[in-house]
Amino acid sequence: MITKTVTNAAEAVRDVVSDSVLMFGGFGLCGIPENCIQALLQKDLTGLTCISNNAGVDDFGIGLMLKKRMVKKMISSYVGENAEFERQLLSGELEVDLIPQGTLAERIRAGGAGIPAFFTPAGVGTEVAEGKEMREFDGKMYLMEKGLKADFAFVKAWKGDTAGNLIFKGTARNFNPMMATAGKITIAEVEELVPAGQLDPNHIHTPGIYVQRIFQGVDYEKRIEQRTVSKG
Amino acid sequence: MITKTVTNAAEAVRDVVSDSVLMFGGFGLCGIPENCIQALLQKDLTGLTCISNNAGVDDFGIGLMLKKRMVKKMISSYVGENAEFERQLLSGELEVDLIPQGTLAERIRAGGAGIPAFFTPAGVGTEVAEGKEMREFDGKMYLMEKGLKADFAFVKAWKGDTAGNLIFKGTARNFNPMMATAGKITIAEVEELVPAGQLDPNHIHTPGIYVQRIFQGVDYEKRIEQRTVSKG
Amino acid sequence: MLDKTQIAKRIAREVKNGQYINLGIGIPTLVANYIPENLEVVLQSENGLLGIGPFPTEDKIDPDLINAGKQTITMVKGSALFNSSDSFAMIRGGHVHLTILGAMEVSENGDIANWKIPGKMVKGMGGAMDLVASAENIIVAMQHCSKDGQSKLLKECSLPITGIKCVKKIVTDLAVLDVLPEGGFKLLERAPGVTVEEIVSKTEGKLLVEGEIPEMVFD
Amino acid sequence: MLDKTQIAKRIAREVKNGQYINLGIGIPTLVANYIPENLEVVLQSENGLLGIGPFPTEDKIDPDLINAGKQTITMVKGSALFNSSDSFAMIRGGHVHLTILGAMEVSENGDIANWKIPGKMVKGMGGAMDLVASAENIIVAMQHCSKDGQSKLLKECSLPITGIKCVKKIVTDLAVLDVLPEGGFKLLERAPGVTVEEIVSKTEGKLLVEGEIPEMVFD
Repeated sequence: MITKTVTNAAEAVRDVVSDSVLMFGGFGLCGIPENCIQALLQKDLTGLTCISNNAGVDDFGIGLMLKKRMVKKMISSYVGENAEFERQLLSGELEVDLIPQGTLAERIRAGGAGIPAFFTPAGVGTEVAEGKEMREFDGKMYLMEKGLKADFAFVKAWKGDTAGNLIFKGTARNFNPMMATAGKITIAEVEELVPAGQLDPNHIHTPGIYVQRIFQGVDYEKRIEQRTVSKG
Repeated sequence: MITKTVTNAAEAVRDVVSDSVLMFGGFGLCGIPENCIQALLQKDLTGLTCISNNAGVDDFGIGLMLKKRMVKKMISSYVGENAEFERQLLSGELEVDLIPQGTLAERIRAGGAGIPAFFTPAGVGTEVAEGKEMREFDGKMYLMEKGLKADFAFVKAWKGDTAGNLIFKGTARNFNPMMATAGKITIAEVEELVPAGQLDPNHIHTPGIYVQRIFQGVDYEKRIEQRTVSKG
Repeated sequence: MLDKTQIAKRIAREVKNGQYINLGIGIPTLVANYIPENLEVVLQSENGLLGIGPFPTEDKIDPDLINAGKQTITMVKGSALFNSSDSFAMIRGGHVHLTILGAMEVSENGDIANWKIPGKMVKGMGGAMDLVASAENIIVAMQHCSKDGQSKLLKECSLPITGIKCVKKIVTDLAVLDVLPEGGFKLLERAPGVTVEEIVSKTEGKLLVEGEIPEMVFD
Repeated sequence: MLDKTQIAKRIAREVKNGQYINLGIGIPTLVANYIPENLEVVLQSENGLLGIGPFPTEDKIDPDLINAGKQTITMVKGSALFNSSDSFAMIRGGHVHLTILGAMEVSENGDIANWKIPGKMVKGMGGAMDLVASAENIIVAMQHCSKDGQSKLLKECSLPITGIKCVKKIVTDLAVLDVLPEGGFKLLERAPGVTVEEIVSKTEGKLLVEGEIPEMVFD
């Protein structure tokens, strides 16, 4: 079995350079690669294109990269939780490509799966359709959307093994598995790293073939955006 | 939770009529819906279109439906194990649409996923490309292929629950999960049916939303096509 | 006039047995509290869950388990988890029967605008464009008028739209209305104390009023 | 002349550390037996497995665990299972580095024919068309000539083709050859006891012979 282990986040992100295209797993702050983001913040990077469903919050997640002006362009579906983001966008400091969430997810899957383009009904008749090819199938209109790849994909899993196999927990799975397939270099951080052979092959969500580097992360904060409780 | 349980295969296939389009999970004889096939054989059906990666063998699986002349058309990727199939095909009794295996898998996924068409490189320059739209993306040629659906999809899983959630075992997974998404009515037979709540939600391969009927199958033969052993 | 809770209660009556349902952020999330207990339905969360349960008690909070509004949640028995592309495959493929979401404007032909106010708000569309392009039945929960009294049920949407010809039913603080396949709002029910005349005066789009319009009753 | 085992042994020398490899039915399957033990490689089976192990002993046979040739197999430590669309996503996306498969004919520009003999054989292409359209490196294991002595390394394939301009290297019973990017076969090695003249006479397509052609050595 091929071994993918690296020591830590700093080693994992060693060759990320300015102007790269990066993907970050996560939905809101749930399932984001906290360790990799911290390691990237230690590097002197600018001009990054970040593909992530959300843009973090002002003081956590990708929000910290925005604050440090590392990001030239965001490709996201929803960025409503981040005031600094909105400021940079309205002032023209930040380019933003807003994409319907299902289209974003499918474009990333397509990128990883060698599918250069596909048709979807999402966005027909809206400004998302501007400049895109439209076509009718069985009486319904669709847009053509293209596959999306990245130089580096950063994903966060619950468990992983030295062969790069990943298992996610709860809704922290979200965009992570597709992004793992779409990075030229995919870097996985996990809460628990085990030797190859300890994970049930039937339970693996991301096969190790997609992961070039894996390490066990530390000090996960797992910040909650909307702490909502019932009285029980 | 919505309950999908039916008593047995006969009840599950009660409304399948002649000239329907059917999908059958399985790769060779591995992971095929044995109970549903047996129940269909008891019905007086003709003119069926069967979508299945293979066509069974002469005396097992879909081969039995071919022998009974229930099938008008097969849509498959590889049918080399079935002599009766080859005879019906060469004599013109059976229509056959042979499709590259990855294209077949992706067309079924697309059918279930509301994607009417996508582009793939498989088959470019071959007779598979005849009559299909070709297009270049980033210097490489691709074919446009369309989504595929069925009136009924028959799938076989290892474990299932009353909500229709399915877990597959080993390589018996194969085409079953995509086909589950592409049937107007999807019928799942499982080796072990448990109450909703007993399967770990993280381990489910096919969410119950795709399954309209589920039952615990009986008397699985699980015939092996190429019994290959090593001396140890 | 209905308050938010009453709008949610009224929408809950539209839910049918055996449905898979996606609830948007805000009032739609409240609908879950009023679905009759004798109905078997499953709530889908587009970030990757079928089978949303109630909010957790303090000791059951799990940061790895949130809904599409980023709220902490629980799972019911028989839940399934999946990734975002599988989630929208489910939505786009028409497997989710009913989508309930909020709107800033709806037009008489069923267009909906709910994702952007040019120059003011740039939050993004999230999953709304996929949902409205895909679900066979879409019910909108909204205020009938803006704070300054302008109708939000329009001939044409003034804001950037989220999807075209997709809304089937609207429940506002004033009324329940169908969007007719041929275009136009059809008034079905009035909120308690609200007259047909008021609804007519506050609906800019074409409004069809036929026969007696019943007043909603709440327990 | 090489026998099937020797063809497999020779191909095994092409395998590089860290590769994910798809082995076709027949001789390619044998290659697994001769990959040097110091290399870390993973074998992919397109029916849904990464990490094919040896054939099982009698007591370990599992009908739910087969390879693409329908043979019973085992899994190595660190294996992963997946469905057919995910498997071909992996193949189509270029994540599998090396594909080794059989052929009935190869042309001098790298076209391959291996799925159909019109009027005679209609087995289907299985996953071969996806594999040859996707892998960055494709090595073919084949006989140099048909049973009646006709060359199978041709100017153009006579049989329906499986994929165009895709084969990079060929190992036959007589020789090892590269397919040049600009077209033509380049002779690299001779089988023991086989002369360059014999290979030239048995190769219909354009053949490039430069300098001394070494004879293969087997332990």
